[in-house]
Amino acid sequence: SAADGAPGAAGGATGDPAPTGSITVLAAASLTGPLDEIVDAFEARTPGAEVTVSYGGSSALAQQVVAGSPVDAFLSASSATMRTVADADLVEGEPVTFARNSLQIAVPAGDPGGVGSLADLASPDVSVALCAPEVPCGALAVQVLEAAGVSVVPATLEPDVKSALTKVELGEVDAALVYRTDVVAAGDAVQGVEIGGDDAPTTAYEAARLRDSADPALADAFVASVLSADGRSVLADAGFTVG
Amino acid sequence: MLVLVPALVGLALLVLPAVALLVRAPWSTLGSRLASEAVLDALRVSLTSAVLATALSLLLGVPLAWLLTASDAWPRAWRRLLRAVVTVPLVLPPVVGGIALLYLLGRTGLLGRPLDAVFGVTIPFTLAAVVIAQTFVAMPFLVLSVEGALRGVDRGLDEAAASLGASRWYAFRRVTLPLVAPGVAAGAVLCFARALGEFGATITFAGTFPGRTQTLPTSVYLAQQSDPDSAVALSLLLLAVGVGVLLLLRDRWLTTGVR
Amino acid sequence: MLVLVPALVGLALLVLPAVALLVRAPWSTLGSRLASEAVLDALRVSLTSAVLATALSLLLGVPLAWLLTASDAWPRAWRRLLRAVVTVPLVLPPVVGGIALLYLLGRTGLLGRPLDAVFGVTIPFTLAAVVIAQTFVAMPFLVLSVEGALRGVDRGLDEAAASLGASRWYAFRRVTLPLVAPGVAAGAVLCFARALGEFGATITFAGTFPGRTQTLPTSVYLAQQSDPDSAVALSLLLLAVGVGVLLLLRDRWLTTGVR
Amino acid sequence: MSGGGLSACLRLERGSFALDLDLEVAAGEVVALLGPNGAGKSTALAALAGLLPLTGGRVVVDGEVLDGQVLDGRGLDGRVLDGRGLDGRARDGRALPGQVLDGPSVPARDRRVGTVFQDHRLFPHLTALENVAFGPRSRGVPARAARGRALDELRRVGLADLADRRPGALSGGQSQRVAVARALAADPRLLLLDEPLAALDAEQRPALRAALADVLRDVPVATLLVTHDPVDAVALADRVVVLEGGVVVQRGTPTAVLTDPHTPYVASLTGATVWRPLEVAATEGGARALLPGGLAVTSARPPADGPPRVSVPVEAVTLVGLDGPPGRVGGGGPACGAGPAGDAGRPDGAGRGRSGGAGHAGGAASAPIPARVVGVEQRLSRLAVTVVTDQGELSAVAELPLAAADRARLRPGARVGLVLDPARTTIA
Amino acid sequence: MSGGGLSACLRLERGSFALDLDLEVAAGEVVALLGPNGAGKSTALAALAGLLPLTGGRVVVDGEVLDGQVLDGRGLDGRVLDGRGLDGRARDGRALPGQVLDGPSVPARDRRVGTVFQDHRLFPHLTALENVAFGPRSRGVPARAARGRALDELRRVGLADLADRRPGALSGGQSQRVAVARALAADPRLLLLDEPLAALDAEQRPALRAALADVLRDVPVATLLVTHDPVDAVALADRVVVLEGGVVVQRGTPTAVLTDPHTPYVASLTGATVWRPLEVAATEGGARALLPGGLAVTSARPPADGPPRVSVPVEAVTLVGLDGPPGRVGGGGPACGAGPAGDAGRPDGAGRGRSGGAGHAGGAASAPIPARVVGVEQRLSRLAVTVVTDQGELSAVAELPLAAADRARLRPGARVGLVLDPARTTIA
Ligand SMILES: Nc1ncnc2c1ncn2[C@@H]1O[C@H](COP(=O)(O)OP(=O)(O)OP(=O)(O)O)[C@@H](O)[C@H]1O
Ligand SMILES: Nc1ncnc2c1ncn2[C@@H]1O[C@H](COP(=O)(O)OP(=O)(O)OP(=O)(O)O)[C@@H](O)[C@H]1O
Ligand SMILES: [Mg+2]
Ligand SMILES: [Mg+2]
Repeated sequence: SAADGAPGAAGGATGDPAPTGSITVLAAASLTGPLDEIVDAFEARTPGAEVTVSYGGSSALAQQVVAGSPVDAFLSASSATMRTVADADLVEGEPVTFARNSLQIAVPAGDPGGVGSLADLASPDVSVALCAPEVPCGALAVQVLEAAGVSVVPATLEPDVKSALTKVELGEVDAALVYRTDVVAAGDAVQGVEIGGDDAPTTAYEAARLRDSADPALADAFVASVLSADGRSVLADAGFTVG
Repeated sequence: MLVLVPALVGLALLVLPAVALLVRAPWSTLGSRLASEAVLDALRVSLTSAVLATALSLLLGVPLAWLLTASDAWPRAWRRLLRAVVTVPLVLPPVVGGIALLYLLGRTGLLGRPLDAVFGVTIPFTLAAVVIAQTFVAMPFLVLSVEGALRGVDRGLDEAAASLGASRWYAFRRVTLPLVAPGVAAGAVLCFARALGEFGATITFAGTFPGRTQTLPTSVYLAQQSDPDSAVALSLLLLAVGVGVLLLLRDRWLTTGVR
Repeated sequence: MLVLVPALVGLALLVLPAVALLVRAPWSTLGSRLASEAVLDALRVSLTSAVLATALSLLLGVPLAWLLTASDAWPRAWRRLLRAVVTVPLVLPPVVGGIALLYLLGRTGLLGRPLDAVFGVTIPFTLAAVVIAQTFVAMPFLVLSVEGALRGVDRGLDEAAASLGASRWYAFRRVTLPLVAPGVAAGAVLCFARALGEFGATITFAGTFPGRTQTLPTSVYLAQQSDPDSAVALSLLLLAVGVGVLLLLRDRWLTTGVR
Repeated sequence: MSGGGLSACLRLERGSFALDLDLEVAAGEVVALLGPNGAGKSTALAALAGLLPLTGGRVVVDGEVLDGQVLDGRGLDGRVLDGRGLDGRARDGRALPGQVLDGPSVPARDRRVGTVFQDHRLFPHLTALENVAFGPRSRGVPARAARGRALDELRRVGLADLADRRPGALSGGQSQRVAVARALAADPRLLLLDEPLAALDAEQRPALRAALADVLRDVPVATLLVTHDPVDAVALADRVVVLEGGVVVQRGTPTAVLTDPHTPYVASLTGATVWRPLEVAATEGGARALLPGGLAVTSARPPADGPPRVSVPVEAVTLVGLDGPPGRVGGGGPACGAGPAGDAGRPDGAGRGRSGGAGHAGGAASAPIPARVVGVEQRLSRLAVTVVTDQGELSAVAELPLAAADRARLRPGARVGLVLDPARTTIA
Repeated sequence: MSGGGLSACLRLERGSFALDLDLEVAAGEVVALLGPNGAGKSTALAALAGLLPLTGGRVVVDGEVLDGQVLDGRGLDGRVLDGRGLDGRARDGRALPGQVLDGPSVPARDRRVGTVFQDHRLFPHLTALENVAFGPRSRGVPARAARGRALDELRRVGLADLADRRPGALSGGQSQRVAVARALAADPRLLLLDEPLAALDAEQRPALRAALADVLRDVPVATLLVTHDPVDAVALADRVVVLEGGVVVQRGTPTAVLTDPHTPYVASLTGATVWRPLEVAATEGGARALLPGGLAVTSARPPADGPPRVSVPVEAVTLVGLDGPPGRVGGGGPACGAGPAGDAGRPDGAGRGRSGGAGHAGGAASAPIPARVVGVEQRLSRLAVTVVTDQGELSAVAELPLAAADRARLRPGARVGLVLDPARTTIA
């Protein structure tokens, strides 16, 4: 479109304005690391294909889709946000769950608070960061704590899981309930403590191809590659529960 | 009259988004959405922290602006650096500003560690953290406004005050400051407005504890995740408070000072 | 000299967080982290969009500032409203600003729907959207700076120009504008700095498409999700660019205009 | 008057102040508008320049109505105006006699009325040349031609070699001349000068006054000059209009106005004295006036025209001693030389309440009027002595040379006799 | 001089300009610093006020060294200073003679030097009373006492009833008086006035000058007054120091300086003429000077002290006709009355190149010197005629009454003879 003229011209180094072979994907920010890998592999496998991923918070991305973002596929971190898009009748077919994420206790390297289990979080000597209950990781934390019968007075509520993790990394708190994947991504600065219990609540990551896709075939191929065995193995390495 | 075209386009650009927000607002449920304890808490925290941040900015920013004008006598490179440095919080995305504040004042931060070790004081996750974050982000507005106003003051009046035996501080307090009152008021309003709308640095440095550190903008952000209509309702509340303060103060500040 | 204490505390509050950022920066890997294609893309998008947003702000904001000074002759309530309205984007948290822009210019927005239907133009998620989001957030700084400068201009010179037969527009262009050049430059620098650091409205209204709408601040945000050290590195780059521009322009603007 | 020049009846109100001023200035003529603070001089200029609206009257320049009301094609005073620019109805004669029509109010920028402001108001960012070229450029003259014209005007005021200077690098006098050149380059049909010399050092004034006089002499434009300074009026103006409290109190050539002041204000400009008589009577070959306190003075000239007044120029005043040994103290004209002045016939010693007096060349000098000194001020090489009469508490000023005066006798409170020269005293 | 008052040697450089000014002002004395633009007057005041650093010399007020270098307890000129406030070493005598010590440079705020600025610089947000109370408050006087003191000072300048007005609501004259009161309320040991009347209307000046004179008369403080206007100097000052190009060219009482100008600048203040002679010789009972162009003039007085000069006050100048029929045109003192002036002995008609001349009361008037009129300006009721001699192109000014002069003869270019009165001409 006319408004795209400037960036198209300026972006000549990375993309070529071939009418097909180029798709745009909106993806939850927590997928950043593994999805970049999947995209690289997909592009290597599919000559001429060009995948641009725009990461962000799931709900913000959903709003963008509803507001008309020219997108081919959407990878959401929760079924609720995918629902917003589906309700707007923008999804082709049914969204597919391609991965799950569960919570872990993240503690700073060396575990200064001596946190060994979920129950330890109830101790008044342990400062805990939780996500605010309005956001998915917070809602999940509420479920987990309720299921375990542990009542925690958090030192802080955080707007998203990364903020909570940052507080652990910097040692501001002794522990936080975050996603497993975040603990994996954070590397050595953070240790994970398993919550235990196989029936612990999880969140579902859903993928969907969008109805207005300019290149439905390529978009479908990309979604398929996320669901493929190779895709799942990358996601599993990053800490996601797949299968 | 051709000038009117860009002026009105500019005005439209600034106003129409807010109008769109109004149009989309869930008017029928607005009352019930806003009449909750949580919203009142957030409003209270927002107003308290913005007022405190403005006060702190006045306390620290007015002397700093004065230092900036006094820096005219310094070597040029120093002067330029000082000015640029004051503007740093403008360039830094607020979230990064929040991280920087954690690096500085967090429990393991540059100053935070000794503070914690010696006094047992931890700043993050408190109202103080909200105020500091807002001050960090909003104070440059005040400083730049006041500096501009200070530059406009007749130096001759300073000389006159000195010839009457006034110390620099007495002259500043009794002559310069009253004369720049409109500029200070303007800066304070900008600073307050910016503090009221502050989100990124606050949420990073202070978290979003309801009733303690959760401000209206963080409420908006959280509501967006779960209930977009509530987010719009809260945004409208924020807008109403902000515009109300601007309307209230604007006129005062325009008539403060001489005559 | 007692004034120095708050001035220096204020300075410390503005500078030390950046210092803490510098201290914590991953210096050993800084080069490799910043020397990637993606970072260069983000830098390019950031600079392009901030320059365009500044230019757009000048184009629309200077006439708007003029309108604000001209509004002195209007009824008081109108005048106050106009001023408050111009300051609205300051109070609105940027994310809400982004949502408001979507409501206005999105595919289903107030203006976006007819734009899409009639011209097939969709603005969101393009560089244009980045520029608009940054302009929305940054223009008020320019408008307020320029308005202040305009108020400082001797009205007598306008009368003199009129007595020589100059139209209002000719007088504005040839007399007023050159005289407020320093104020305009100051406003443009503030506006540029704010546009460069803009995050919330941009990410909401324009998304984060690498090479198209992903700016440095959005890169910082994304890097934070996967690689906090890279986020710090990117923040430093942003800081360097911002301070560099401030250093460069500051001196020019202070020496522009009459002597 | 229609055709070239200005014809204006200015009526307007500003708070409690009302201006009522009729003015005619022919093309090429310079009229000085003189008056005390708050008289309405600046108000009048602003109205003429189109910066203040009239509440009545009109402004006509070169036959074009710039402002105000017109009755049936005539001015409010009934004179027929050249119709150019008039409201159509008035020209068609369709308006009923007696009907007041709103005339056009031409905005300042279209009036072609040039103003030289008291503070010059040069554009600080433009060179002298660019300042002067501003008017032509505003009217669409191409850059090259405008610069040529500007250079001509700068040459006329003798500043062609400073064309490239910014106003900041010009002295007060130079910037004033640039302001004149700038106003003239815009081809005004009426030139207004608001106290053009007031901002200058006393020392610079004479030279700049002379330079301005040279320029104005050659300008074929109606020029109105506002000034506080009678010296400006004398040096620059063909005629003087004196405004006090919004109304005209005196008109005439500068010399006529200054040598026969009608009001105390005008008198103060030359240090002369004007008294308001209670009663005026013609005598043979002269006049006689009764003043407050029963004081009577005579003039060797018949009663003059104009408002009732006793006007006593400085030269008409002599002081004689009353306190010490009788003798002359000093005084105005006749005594001011060092040569053998004609003092023989002067009355010596005291004499109260008498009017008329001993013979004197050119008229009978009055008997000394008892008075006391209330102030002495040096005016360059002369002394100005202010005295107050015992009767009626009238104050008068005498001037005498520094060297010729017995200064000890002139300390405030000293008693003196005031002798008036009837030959120089005007009674009206 | 030590003790009360000011004793200063100001040496400083500003770019290519160098100031070298020695000043003594006793307590209670008013000294006027007179000089043309750029002479260094404001620079001197700034140095005294502590706003500009000296490069040499010193400032001593009431015996305290405020600034500058002191040698071994003496001033640079070798005079012994009162040691108060001196550098300790100097008082101890430990410094070697000839060693220059850096004296203290007291900052402006601690000098107790009051300044009345030309533009008054009243604090616009404070009332007149608060302005005047500012100085006492600055020095820690309690609010109540400071207000009392301020009211006293306002009373002294006659403005007690305007105590509550803001500066914006004061007229120029009133605000000037408030500025004086404000300076005095700070108990200065030295009062500096920078052109206190320059910003006022010509009309307001006399009254304000008189009011200021009243105030200054009673102030027991050394006062230095910068002015362009000789009238100010005469009315306000006990002594005058004339500065030109940074150096003193003349000192003396106002009358002495103005009646015997040493330089053309000083002469121009009274409209008089000063010529630089090539050669001066004493004659019996008089003096004779040779001027450029071979022109010779005589004086009835012996050569005076001071720099070589021929100074010709306005009263000494008479003009006679050369072109038309022989006859007197007009002139200075002796001819200025209307009485039977002693014109009989005056030379009539033309005569070129002759020196000396016919007899005249009080001395032998010169023969008319051929000259031409180059400018005529009216000064109130008089005409100032500027002429240039044929020989040597010397210019001179004659003054004559408006009525007495044949104005047609005085158009620029008219040929006249210039007659000088040796009795009034000073040769030195
Ligand atoms: N803006 C105003 N509003 C109301 N009255 C005004 C205003 N400006 C001037 N006046 C009044 O109008 C009268 C005439 O003022 P004006 O400035 O014309 O006098 P002026 O003759 O120019 O005096 P000056 O010699 O002091 O310049 C004064 O009495 C003044 O009080
Ligand atoms: N800031 C400056 N830098 C360099 N030279 C200066 C400065 N200010 C003044 N001068 C020079 O110092 C000299 C004396 O200036 P000063 O202002 O003292 O003169 P003045 O006697 O007060 O003149 P005026 O009557 O015009 O006020 C002038 O030659 C001027 O060029
Ligand atoms: Mg006026
Ligand atoms: Mg000066």
